[in-house]
Formats: sequence, C-alpha cells, structure tokens
Amino acid sequence: MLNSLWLIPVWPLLGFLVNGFFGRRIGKTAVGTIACGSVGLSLLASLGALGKLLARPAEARRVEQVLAPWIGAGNFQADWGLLLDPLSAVMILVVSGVGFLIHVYSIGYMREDPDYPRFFTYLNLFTFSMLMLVLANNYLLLYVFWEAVGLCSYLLIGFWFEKKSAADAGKKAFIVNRVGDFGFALGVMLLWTSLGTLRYDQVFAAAPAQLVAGGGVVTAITLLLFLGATGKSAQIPLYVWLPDAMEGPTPVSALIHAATMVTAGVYMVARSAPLFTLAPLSLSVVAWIGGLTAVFAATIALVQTDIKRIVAYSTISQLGYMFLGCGVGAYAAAIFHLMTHAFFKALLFLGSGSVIHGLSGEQDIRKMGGLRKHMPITAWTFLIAALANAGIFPLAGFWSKDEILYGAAAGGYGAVWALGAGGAFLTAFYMLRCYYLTFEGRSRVEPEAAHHLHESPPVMTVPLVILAVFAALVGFVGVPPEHGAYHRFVEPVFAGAKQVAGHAASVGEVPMAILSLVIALVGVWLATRFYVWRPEIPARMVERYPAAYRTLLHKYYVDELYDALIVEPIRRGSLWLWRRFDEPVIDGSVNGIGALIRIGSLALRRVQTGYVMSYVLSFIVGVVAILGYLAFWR
Amino acid sequence: MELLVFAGLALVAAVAGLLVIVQRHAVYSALFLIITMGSLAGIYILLDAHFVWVIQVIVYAGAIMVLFLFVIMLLDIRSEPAPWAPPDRGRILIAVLLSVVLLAELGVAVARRFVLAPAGGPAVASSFGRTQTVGRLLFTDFLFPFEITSIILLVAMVGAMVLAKKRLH
Amino acid sequence: MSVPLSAYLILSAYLFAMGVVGVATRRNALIIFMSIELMLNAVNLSFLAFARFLNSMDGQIFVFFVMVVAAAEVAVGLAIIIAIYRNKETVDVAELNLLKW
Amino acid sequence: MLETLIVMLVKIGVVFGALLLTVAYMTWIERKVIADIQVRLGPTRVGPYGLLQPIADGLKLMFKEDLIPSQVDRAIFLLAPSLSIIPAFIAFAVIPFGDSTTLFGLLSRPVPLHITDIDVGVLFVFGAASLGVYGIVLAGWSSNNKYSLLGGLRSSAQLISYELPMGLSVVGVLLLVGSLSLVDIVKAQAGVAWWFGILPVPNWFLFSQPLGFCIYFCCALAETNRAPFDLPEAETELVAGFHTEYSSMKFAMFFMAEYANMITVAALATTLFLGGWLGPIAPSPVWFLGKVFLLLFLFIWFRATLPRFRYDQLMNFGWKRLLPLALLNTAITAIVAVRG
Repeated sequence: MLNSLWLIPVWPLLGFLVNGFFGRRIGKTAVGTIACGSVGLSLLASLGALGKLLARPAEARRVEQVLAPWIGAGNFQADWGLLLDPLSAVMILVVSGVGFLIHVYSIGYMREDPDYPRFFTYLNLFTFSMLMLVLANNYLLLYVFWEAVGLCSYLLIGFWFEKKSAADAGKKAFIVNRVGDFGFALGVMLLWTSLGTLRYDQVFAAAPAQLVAGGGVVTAITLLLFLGATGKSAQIPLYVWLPDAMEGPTPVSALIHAATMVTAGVYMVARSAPLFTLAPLSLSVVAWIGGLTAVFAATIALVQTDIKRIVAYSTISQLGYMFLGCGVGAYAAAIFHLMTHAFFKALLFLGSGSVIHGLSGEQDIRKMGGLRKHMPITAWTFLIAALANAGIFPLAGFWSKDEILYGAAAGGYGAVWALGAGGAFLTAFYMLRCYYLTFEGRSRVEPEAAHHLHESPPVMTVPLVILAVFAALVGFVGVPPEHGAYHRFVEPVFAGAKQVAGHAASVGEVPMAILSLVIALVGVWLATRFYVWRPEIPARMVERYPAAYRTLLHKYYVDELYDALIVEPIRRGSLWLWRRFDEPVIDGSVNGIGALIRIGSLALRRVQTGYVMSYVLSFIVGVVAILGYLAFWR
Repeated sequence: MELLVFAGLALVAAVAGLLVIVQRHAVYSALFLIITMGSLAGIYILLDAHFVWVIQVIVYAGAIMVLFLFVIMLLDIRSEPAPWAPPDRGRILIAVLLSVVLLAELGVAVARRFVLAPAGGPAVASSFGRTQTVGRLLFTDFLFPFEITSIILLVAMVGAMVLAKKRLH
Repeated sequence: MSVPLSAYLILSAYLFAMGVVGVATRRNALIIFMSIELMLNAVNLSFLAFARFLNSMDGQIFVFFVMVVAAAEVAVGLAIIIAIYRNKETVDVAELNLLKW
Repeated sequence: MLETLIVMLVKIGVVFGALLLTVAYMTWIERKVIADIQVRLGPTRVGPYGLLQPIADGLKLMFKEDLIPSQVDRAIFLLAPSLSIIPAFIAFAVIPFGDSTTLFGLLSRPVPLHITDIDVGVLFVFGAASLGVYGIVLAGWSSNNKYSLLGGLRSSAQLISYELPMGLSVVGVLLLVGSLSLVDIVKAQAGVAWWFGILPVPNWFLFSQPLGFCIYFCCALAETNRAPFDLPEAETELVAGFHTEYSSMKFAMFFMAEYANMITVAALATTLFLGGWLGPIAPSPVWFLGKVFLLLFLFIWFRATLPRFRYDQLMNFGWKRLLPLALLNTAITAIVAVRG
C-alpha cells in the first residue's frame, strides 16, 4: 500500500470521469454507487496506508513518492509527488472517512434533484482534489489542488445556479478566495526565490540554515501563506464568503465548508510549522487572528436565525480555535481539533440538512421547535454534536478544545487564552440555543410544512448515527491529553517546531480542563435558562440592548463595510475607466486599426481576381525573378 | 549511337510535351503526356536508371495517366474552344513570354555551370541504378523518408475516398 | 558518341517551361494538372541526369519519392476535381472564382 | 557481331511467329476443348479435325468491310487496337522459353533462348500489362457509344483492381529469389525439394508459394477478361463491351490481344511458379510449352465451368479477398525468408 500511494486519490478521479462523462446515461443508482464506492475505496486505501504506517517505527513514518516529473525548467523542478506522514494520514482519513459518510448521505438528500449526476461529479472531483492537496509533497502541487478545491467549492456553492443568491454566493466565495490565494501564490514564489525549492523536505531542511530566524523574509513568506489560509479557512478579514456559501446544498456545506476544504488553511499552516517556527511575529499574528475570529464569529452566531448560518459561524469560530492552536505552537492540538471538528461539525450540518429536508426546505429556526418528537434520531445526534462543539466532557470537542486552550495558557499567551475561553462560553450558549429552538419547546412549524414533517430515510440517518458515534468517542484517541495515542502518532511531525514554542508558563492540566468545562457548562446553563426555563428573557435582552442586537444581527456590518470600502470604489473606478479610457482609447485604437486595414483591403482586394491563372502568373513572375537572380548575378 | 538514341527520344519527348499543352481535348493531352513519359523512360535507361525507368512506366504511364483518362471519361468533358481564343489572349502572351525568359535563364545557368562537364559522365559501377542498389538505399539511408511516403500514400488514399465519395442526402 | 549533361538539362528545362506554359494558359483543370505532372517529370529528368553525372544514387532515390508524392497528389487532386465537377458541372478554373473579392 | 544480330533477329522472328500461330490456334483449341466438355464436336469442316478453321476465320476477318462509325473520334478509334495488341506482344520479350542452346552444334557458342534478360523483367511484364489498359479504355471512349464506354471503364477498372493483388502475389517469389530477372527466377527453381523430408517434389515455387500461385491465377483470369471475370464483354448487359463498334481486322486485333495476353500471363505463371523451361530429358522449350499449354487448358476449363461474376462481387473479391490474402502471403513469406 505504501509503495502505491496513488491508489488513495485515484478512485474519486475515476468516479469523477465516469460520472462526468456518462452520468446522465447510467442512471441515478449507478451514479450514486460509483460516487460512494470510489470514496469508499479511497477510505479503504487510506485505512490500509494508516495500518502500514502504524506498523513502522515512529521515526520511519514518512513515505514520499514521485509519480512523474511535472515541470522542469532550468533549476525549477516540480513533480507529481505524494507524501504520506502522520499529518497527511490524519487528513486523508478525515477527508475520505467523513467524505464517504457525506456521499452516502447525499444519495438520500439529493434524491429528487434533476442534476444528481452533476452533483456527484463535482463531489468526486472535490474529494480527489482534497486528497491530492493533503498528499502533495511540494508547495506548487499543494497550490494547484488548493485552487482545484476552490473551484469545486465555487461549483458546488453555485450548484443551484439558477437561483441568483446561490450564483452570487459562488462568485463571492471565488473572489474573496482570490485575495487569499494571491497572497499564497506570492508566498510560494518568495519561498522559491529564497530557497530554490518547493519540496517540503528540502524547504524545511534548508529554511533554518538559509533564512534568518525572525527575519523579514521568513516573516513575509509565512504571513503571505497565512493570508492564503485566512481566505481558504475563512478567518478575519476574509471570512465573509463562508456564511454565504450556505446557499449550496447542505452536504456540500458539511463536506467542504465544515469538515475538509476550510481546514486546508489549518493543514497548510501546520504543514509549514517549521517555517512559522522561524517567524515568531507571524505566529502571534496567527494566534491573534485565530482568537479574534473565534470570539467574533461566535458573537454573530448568537443572534442568527438561519440554522445553517449558525453552524457556519460556528465553523468560522472553530477554525479560529485551530489557528489559535497553531499560533501558540500547539500544532498537534490544532490538527486534533481539526479532526474532531470534522466529525461533529459535519454531523451538525447533516443534522440541519435532515431538519431542512424534513421541513421541505425551511431553514429559519424561528419556524421550528419541538421537532424532537418527529425526528428523534436527528435530534439526538444533533444534540451530541452540539454538546461536542460546546466542549462538554467527555465528547470529542472537549478534549481537543481543551488542549488548544491549555496550549495557549501553557505557552504564556494569556490574552489569547482569554479570547478562546470567551469563545468557548459563547459557543456553548449558541449551540444549545440552536438545539433548543429547533428541537425543544413548542412547535412553531408552518402548517403546510408540518403536514409533511417526517424523519429522514435510513440512507441519511445511518451516516448521522455513525458520525454521532465518532463525534462522541473520537476524542479518546487523544486521552490522556498531550500523551494519547493520537499524540504519539502525530507529535513527531512537529518535533522541530515544538522546541521553540516551549512551555513558558507552568499551569496544571487538570485544573485547566476543569475550568474550561465549567465555562462551557455555564454557557449551557445560560442557554437552558434563556430558552427553556424563561423563554421571555431573549426578547427582553433585545429590547434592552437594541444597538448591540442590530449590530450582531447584521454581522457587524462587515459586508456593508467591504462593499463601501472595496467593492464600490472598484466598481466606480472600473466604470470610469470603461467610459473614459477603454472605450475611446483602447477600443478606439483597435477599431481604428481595423478600419485602416479595411480601407487598405478594399483597395488591395482587387488583386484577388479569383482566377487561378492570374495567381499562377504572379507565381511564375516570382520564379523567373528568383531564377534570374540566381542565373545572372550569382 | 547513344547520342542518336537520345536525340530521337528527346525529339519525341519535346514535341509531345509541346502538344500536351495545346490540345483542345484533355484525352489528347493525356495521350501526348503518355508519349512524353514513355520517351523519358527511354532516356532514363541511357542514364543507367535501370530500376527507375520501369517504375516510370508502371507508375506514371500505368497508374497515374490511367487515372487521368478515367476521370476525363467519367466527367464527360467536351472539347473546349481553342486555348488561344480572345479572352485569354493577353494572359497567354505574357505567360509564353515569361516561360521563354524562364527557359533562357535556365539555359544561361546550364551554359555557365555545366556545359563543360565531360560528355557521358564518369564511369559508374555496374550496380548503379539497379533494383538491389535502390532497394538497399531505401531500406537503410532513406528508411525514414521511405516510411513517411507510406503515410503520405495512406493519407492520400483516405483523402481521395472521402473527397470523391457521393454524399447521401 | 556520348550525351553531354547539358543536353539532358536543356531537355529538362524545356519540358519544365512547357509545363509552366500549360499551367499558366489553360483553363481546363485536368490539363493544368497534367502540365504539373509534366513539370514533375522534367524535374525527375534533372535528378537522374545529375545522379548519373555525379555518380550518386541519391538523385534516383529522390525520383522515387517524387513519384510517390506525384501519385498521392494525383489521387487527391483528381478526387477534388471530381468533387468540384459534381458541384459546379465544370472543370474550367475560370469559373471557379469563389475566392474572388 | 553479325552472328549475334542474326541470332537476335531470328529469335524475335521465331517468338513473334510462334506467338501469332499460338494465338490463332488457341481459338481452335478453345472451341475443341469446350465442345468436348459440352459433348459436342466443335469445328470439323475446314481441314482435318477443323485444323484450318483459324486460317479461314482470319481470312474472313481480313476481307470483311472495315466499318468506322461517323461519330467516333477517328484518330483514337484507329489507334486503340494497336495500343491493345502491342503491349501484349512486347511483354514476351523478357520471357525465357528455354535453356541456352547451341542448336545441336549449329552455332559457335550457346545462345540463351530468350529475346532479352533485363534485371527488372517481372516489372517489365507488369508494366506492359498496365499499358494494355489504354487500348481498351480508349477504344471504349472513342467509340462514342454508351455500351462501349461502360465496357471500357469496367474493363480498365477491373484491370487496375486486379493488377494490385497480382503484383503482390509474386512478391513472395521475388523475396525468395532476390532478383527481378526472369532467368534468375527460373534458375532458382532448379533441383528437388523434399516435402516433410520424404516426399520429393520439383523445387518450383508452386509448392513453396501455393497461395501466391492461386492468387496469381485468379488475377490472371481477371486481367485477361476471361470467364468467370469476363464482365467487360458481358453480352447481356453491354452488347460486346468496348469493342462493340469494331469490326473486321481491328476487331481481330483486340481478339488477338486478348489471346496473346492469355499466353503471356500463362508464360509468366510458368516462369514464376512452374519452373519455366526446367524439366528432365525432353528439350527445355518443350517443357516450357507443355506447362504453358497446361495452364491455357486450365483457362478454358474455367471458362467452360464457372458462371460469370456480378460486378460488385468482382470488385469485392479483388479488393476484400485477394488483396488481403496477397498481403498476408507477402508478410508470411517475408518472415520465413528473414528467419530461414
């Protein structure tokens, strides 16, 4: 298995090709089977690779394969190369595992959609790209598939492109990501000009020697890379696309905008840990941005009423945690959180999808309530996921989030820790708010929707249950914290990065864990009080703090701000350029040349008599002339 | 003796060559072209082209010209007015003049460069121009162009079929 | 008496000029085509004459290739003429002036 | 010098005369054989066993009125019969009909029994055969008669189509001999070959190239417009094909050309596949003639036995059966020749 890593990503590629070319002809059953089967095969291959990797001694858990040379120009060399180490092993398991469940779920969710084959084609293409992204052994290949997953994201957000909001959301995601990707591309170029290579192993080997630690170059590289990560992983300031991306089908939100693609930024930062370690400034930027995003997004989530948007802001917030972890040097914890988050966040999305499915498309939690009686499996699994997200012991989220907060505290980042702790409180509150408003209390469902209200079919609920099991239990691979099986597996990857981060402050692990649990429980208690025991409180709060409420409801007016500061000036400038420059100058010169040629041609075309003999005659004149030159003057 | 044979064949070739282009009917043009080619084949023997001359007969006279005749008959083309009829007269005059100039130039070139070459040329090996020699060269030094010609022929074959095929409406 | 090289070359040049005249003056596509064949033959004669007088087989090989190309050309060319005839009922090149301004 | 010249002229005269005589008497033989096969008598009146019948026919044709229809293209109409008959006779120039001989000591040195031996003999014969097409096609066209034209086109299409497999069928022989000279080919067939190590057969290419011979023979039938490939003369469809408008001696020339062609292809088959003049005891020209007449008998036998092909069948047979088979034969021979 380890000598043919290409077996992991190749199946979704085949599925993509088959479904893409023949999807309309082979029928829905076959399309679904092929799509799921291909990802299932990838999952098996990934499990096999993991098994082989585990069988090796810890220091030999690194397999690199070059499938084919790709670009060789001068001293620039980039290959189709795959790298499997514990970090990418975790990533491919998440991608193929969660991806497989979501594929299965999609069979039920997308059953009625006329573009069923197209959906699975995109989904398979995405899975392939994502696997290649995490398996790439150099920055260029990473970049290419970074763009490829961006493309899939765009295609899938705008999957229902006949709906204007969906098409706009797709474009928004694409354009916002361009900003980040531009930074990423610059980072990669700078990396190559300063080190002359893009392969991970060579870069990390050369970086400490050739780059001044803390110097301008490495700081610029890492900040540019991080700019790419903020785009892809929806961090301040480039997070604005993710909430809108909820226009896509819910399985897409689960797979791309919760479990896998948006974590690519975290993966990239973790992968580049040796570089970030050389740039302490960048690390603190990462930590601060992560912490701020965690709190910022959580506050917005407090008042949202669209079930998917709540979960989306939650995703942004949780991604902030991951960056926070990276920033404080707790890379393993960040990746751990990435993994647990993939399970419970995918579950949350799939659960909301199940609700939306059951309510015939209703997404507003104000028009839900009391759904637990009708959709017990969805409700229970949603609750598990919500609690896991809130960080309640002993569910998965608790272990990973606690570890990140502990890492921040232990690393001496007190302020950042405070941000994270505040975010954790908010998270617990809004997750439970969401759960209560959706599943508990009295039903506020519209009558015609209530008529059709039903639990989802097994093809959707079985993945929910499986994910719930993982969301509940997957945290235990990281028990005891910092020394669990997970850490023994992944930690060696970050061995080099660890030494610099170090432990600056000494804090007890157990007290810290208890503290964060208490914070979460307070959030849970408050939510219960607000939405179960005293349902009138929220309304009173809104009345008392109308300005704050409006600000949160309008997401701090960031979209409006961006519109005013960036979009509108560019639009006006472009209009001006169009009217005053493009039309008279550029079009004018092009048309002028065209007109000139047309006038010239009008005269010259008389030469084209259409008579072959005339052409032959002129031909002969030429031959005679040349021959005359050769015969007389040479 | 050799000169005599050459003179005879060259005369036939020259006259027939002239007649090719002044005939009113394409069939006669074709016949005179065949005669030209036949006398050229004879001249090839004088040049020790023992393989090429028979190929000339088979390919040009036996295949290409038959194809020409075939097409002429298939298309049922009537005699046309004399080529020197008024509308074309000026053009024809120019063309003939140009050709005379061309011929003069070629003559000058030959006179300046080759008139002093010894008549009859150097002695050549008995294998010169024989089938075996040609074959050996084709399959060794000229193998690549030889293979290319097979592709050319294939392409031409397919092209001719596609072009000449009757479209079914 | 042997034949001098110039005699072959002059004959070749003469036949080539005849071909040129034919191509430039005739309106019947088939005769134009035959004139082209005449030119090719003239060139072949030059090739063979030079081959003999330089004692080099290369010229003969080239004649072989010229013949192959001529055969291919005739096959395609005649097919084109047939196709034109089917469409326009004529092989008079003066009437085939679609490329006129 | 003089002797060479005389010998050469005598040879040409003998070959030409023998050929004319054979052509004349082939008509008699054909009529007699077919009559036998059909249980009739055939010509009996003119001379013993009707032996003078060909002479009588010839005289009749010569004295018949020579009609030239008014709408024909005169020059070509007159030229066509000659164009048909000349290549048929020319081809014989390179066919060796016997071993070198001193004519029982009459001549000072041995004289080879062929008019000339050129190193492209096989190609020469094929070249001459390909020129024979002109006579037919021009006759058909110049007659200005739709039956003639169709017959001429058909005939030439048939000739061109079957020239290909015919040429390819002998490539096997050429590969084995390594020469295009017909004398060399005959000499390469001397001796005895042992089939399976026990069965002695003559070292003729008939036995090493059976497929090649069969293809050649089929093509030879088609090339000479003989039954079952005699479509150009299918009376039921085309009156008399390309020579509908011809009469008298000009018709006789086409007739002779056809029979001369038959003899040529038979002689070539003898040379290529049946060991030419080779044979024990009897003088070599006798062996040669015997083999040629055997093949000619086969020609007649085929005519008396087989019905005529349809046109599409004819084309399909040539292009889709014989041509691939000939290619296959060439490929197999090439492989064997390279390996062995």
